[in-house]
Amino acid sequence: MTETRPAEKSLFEAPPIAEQERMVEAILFASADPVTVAELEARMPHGADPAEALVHLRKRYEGRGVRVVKVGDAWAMRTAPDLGFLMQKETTETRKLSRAAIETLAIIAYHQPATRAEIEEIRGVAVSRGTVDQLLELEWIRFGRRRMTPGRPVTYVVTQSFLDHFGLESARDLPGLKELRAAGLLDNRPLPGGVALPDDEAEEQIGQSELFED
Amino acid sequence: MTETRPAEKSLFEAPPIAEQERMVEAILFASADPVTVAELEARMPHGADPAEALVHLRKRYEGRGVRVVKVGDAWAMRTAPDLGFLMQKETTETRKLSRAAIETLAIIAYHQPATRAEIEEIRGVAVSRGTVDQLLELEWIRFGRRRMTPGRPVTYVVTQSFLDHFGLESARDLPGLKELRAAGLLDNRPLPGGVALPDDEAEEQIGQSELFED
Amino acid sequence: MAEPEDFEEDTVTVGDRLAAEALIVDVDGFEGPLDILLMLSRTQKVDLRKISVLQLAEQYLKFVNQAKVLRIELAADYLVMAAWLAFLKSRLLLPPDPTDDGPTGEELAAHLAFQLERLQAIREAAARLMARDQKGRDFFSRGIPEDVTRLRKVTYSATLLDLMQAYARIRTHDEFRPYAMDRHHIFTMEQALERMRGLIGFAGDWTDLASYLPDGWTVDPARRRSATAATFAASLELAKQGRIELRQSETFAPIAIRRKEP
Repeated sequence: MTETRPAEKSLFEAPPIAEQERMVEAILFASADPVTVAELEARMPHGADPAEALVHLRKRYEGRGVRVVKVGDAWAMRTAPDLGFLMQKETTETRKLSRAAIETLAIIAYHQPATRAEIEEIRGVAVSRGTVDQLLELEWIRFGRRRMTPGRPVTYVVTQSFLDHFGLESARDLPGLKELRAAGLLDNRPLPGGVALPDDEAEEQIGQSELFED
Repeated sequence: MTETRPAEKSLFEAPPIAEQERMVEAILFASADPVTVAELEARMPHGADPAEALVHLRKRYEGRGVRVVKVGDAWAMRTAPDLGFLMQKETTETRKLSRAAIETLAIIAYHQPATRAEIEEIRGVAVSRGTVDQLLELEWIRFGRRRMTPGRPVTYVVTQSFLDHFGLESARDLPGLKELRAAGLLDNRPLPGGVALPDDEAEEQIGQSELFED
Repeated sequence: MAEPEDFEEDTVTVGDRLAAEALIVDVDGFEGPLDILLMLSRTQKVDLRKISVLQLAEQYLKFVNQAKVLRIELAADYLVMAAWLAFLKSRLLLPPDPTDDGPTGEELAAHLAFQLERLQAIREAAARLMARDQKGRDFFSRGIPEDVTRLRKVTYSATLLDLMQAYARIRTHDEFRPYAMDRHHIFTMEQALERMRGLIGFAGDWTDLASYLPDGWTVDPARRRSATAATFAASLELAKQGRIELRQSETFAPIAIRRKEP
């Protein structure tokens, strides 16, 4: 029994203060909320002295781009207030795109160049002005060439920002229906007798219909 | 007019490198996701050289509880892996990946860009529904360029999130990649007497050498 | 498949049999024939590069045969592999046919060995990948991102999955449209009956049935076919009801109808 004592003791010996400082640093960095000294103590190895480690850590970050600050009776790391002007990007609020917008965007991506009438025909409902405006404003779509058909309607195509956002190299890399189905991204609903869609045939000449039939 | 010149000039003069280092530190610190050098440059004052600041910053954090790591062409701050044991509280329960999903991920990572047919050829079984879906949802893979072979199949490549998750600087740093290449195990070797696909082979070489370029 | 003498029990040790039975019981846990082959190849206890493919083929054929004896249903791909391995075995055992310019047994065997080695290698690579330090488990990102809240700018986000699912949703919806759209070119018997009931009152004399086709259904061949069939069926129905009489002078001649006086 007595022989194991020293080993046991060393097991519970506090790590060097520099190591404790690293630990506090990592915990404060990764925590979603400020952390109290008691909490630090509970998480760190037995015998550690987080209060002292905090003193060192706080000194180390003095004048840096990041500071160790006290929030109530807990501790946290925050970016230096004078650098707040750099943080604009962190304050953007992201919202999910509406279903109408995402469907419209999907149709443009798969059928580009697509006219408003084509979008409406595929979706089966009218496309509101706001939807297209929103996509234009997001710079995910832009105007393409006018269609050389009566009325010379405006067409829409997707932009480079769109490709960047969705991690695509080109809109042609989007998987077709068959591939979506094969990849299990689509319910395997049976096709009614494999009826060819007249739309698809028409697109053969202009758009990206090779995406659908191969 | 002439009096304002110096002020105007100082407006466009880059801040001292120590100050730039603070800025990079604050930006990386505040962001959970990796930040590219281009993004740093866009957010920092005109004339700043974030790449150089990063060299200094990276050195400063060597051996600390938090590290500056490279993820693809972006940078991030991450806690040191040896302190993971302190973070049970922060540990996120990751969905257990099936063996099929893990192998599919490995094939995409080591062979990228990889087509579904190639994955199936290597594993000897069909890629089941949901496997690719799950990897896409985790944002560990994305669509690459279509292969310029008959059928123009969709390809998959790994993403920055994948690199970030596994602490890789680039896909070249995948464990054992060099050995696999040297052993010829990443070659696309067709079945003898089977239909040779010369295009496919050419493409394969491009794909793999891409891994070693950037 | 190979001949029965390949599976004689006396060449099988007890250990082999137990292993094979364990394999068969577990067959659902395997991911296809290549997986089984890789597993079987381990019993040879040699470097995969030095594997005896002939022996492996025999092991596999034995496995398939035992599954048959135990009445275990094997998926088709297991049987396809068995057939291929039996072919490979014959190639390896028989002297090469000089007139055959196909691949030799050795080439095929080398390819199978390559496939096994490649699968084994990717599995090892996958294991090494998963053994790496992982984010959220071994190292961590910033716990409080988006720290400073001063400027608020709304951005809209959507993932690639959202996009593809939206598209799939619209298109699958679209695929069902032809059911409705097809009615466009179909003239039903009910429609024909209704139309003829209104018209036969005027058919005092013999009139060609073709003249009863509705407007707009006589030019397009598909539409004309549908309208003709429906009108003919309707005329039979009306004749059965005793309301009209039908007449055809010879085979394939035009059919004429006349109102039947009550």
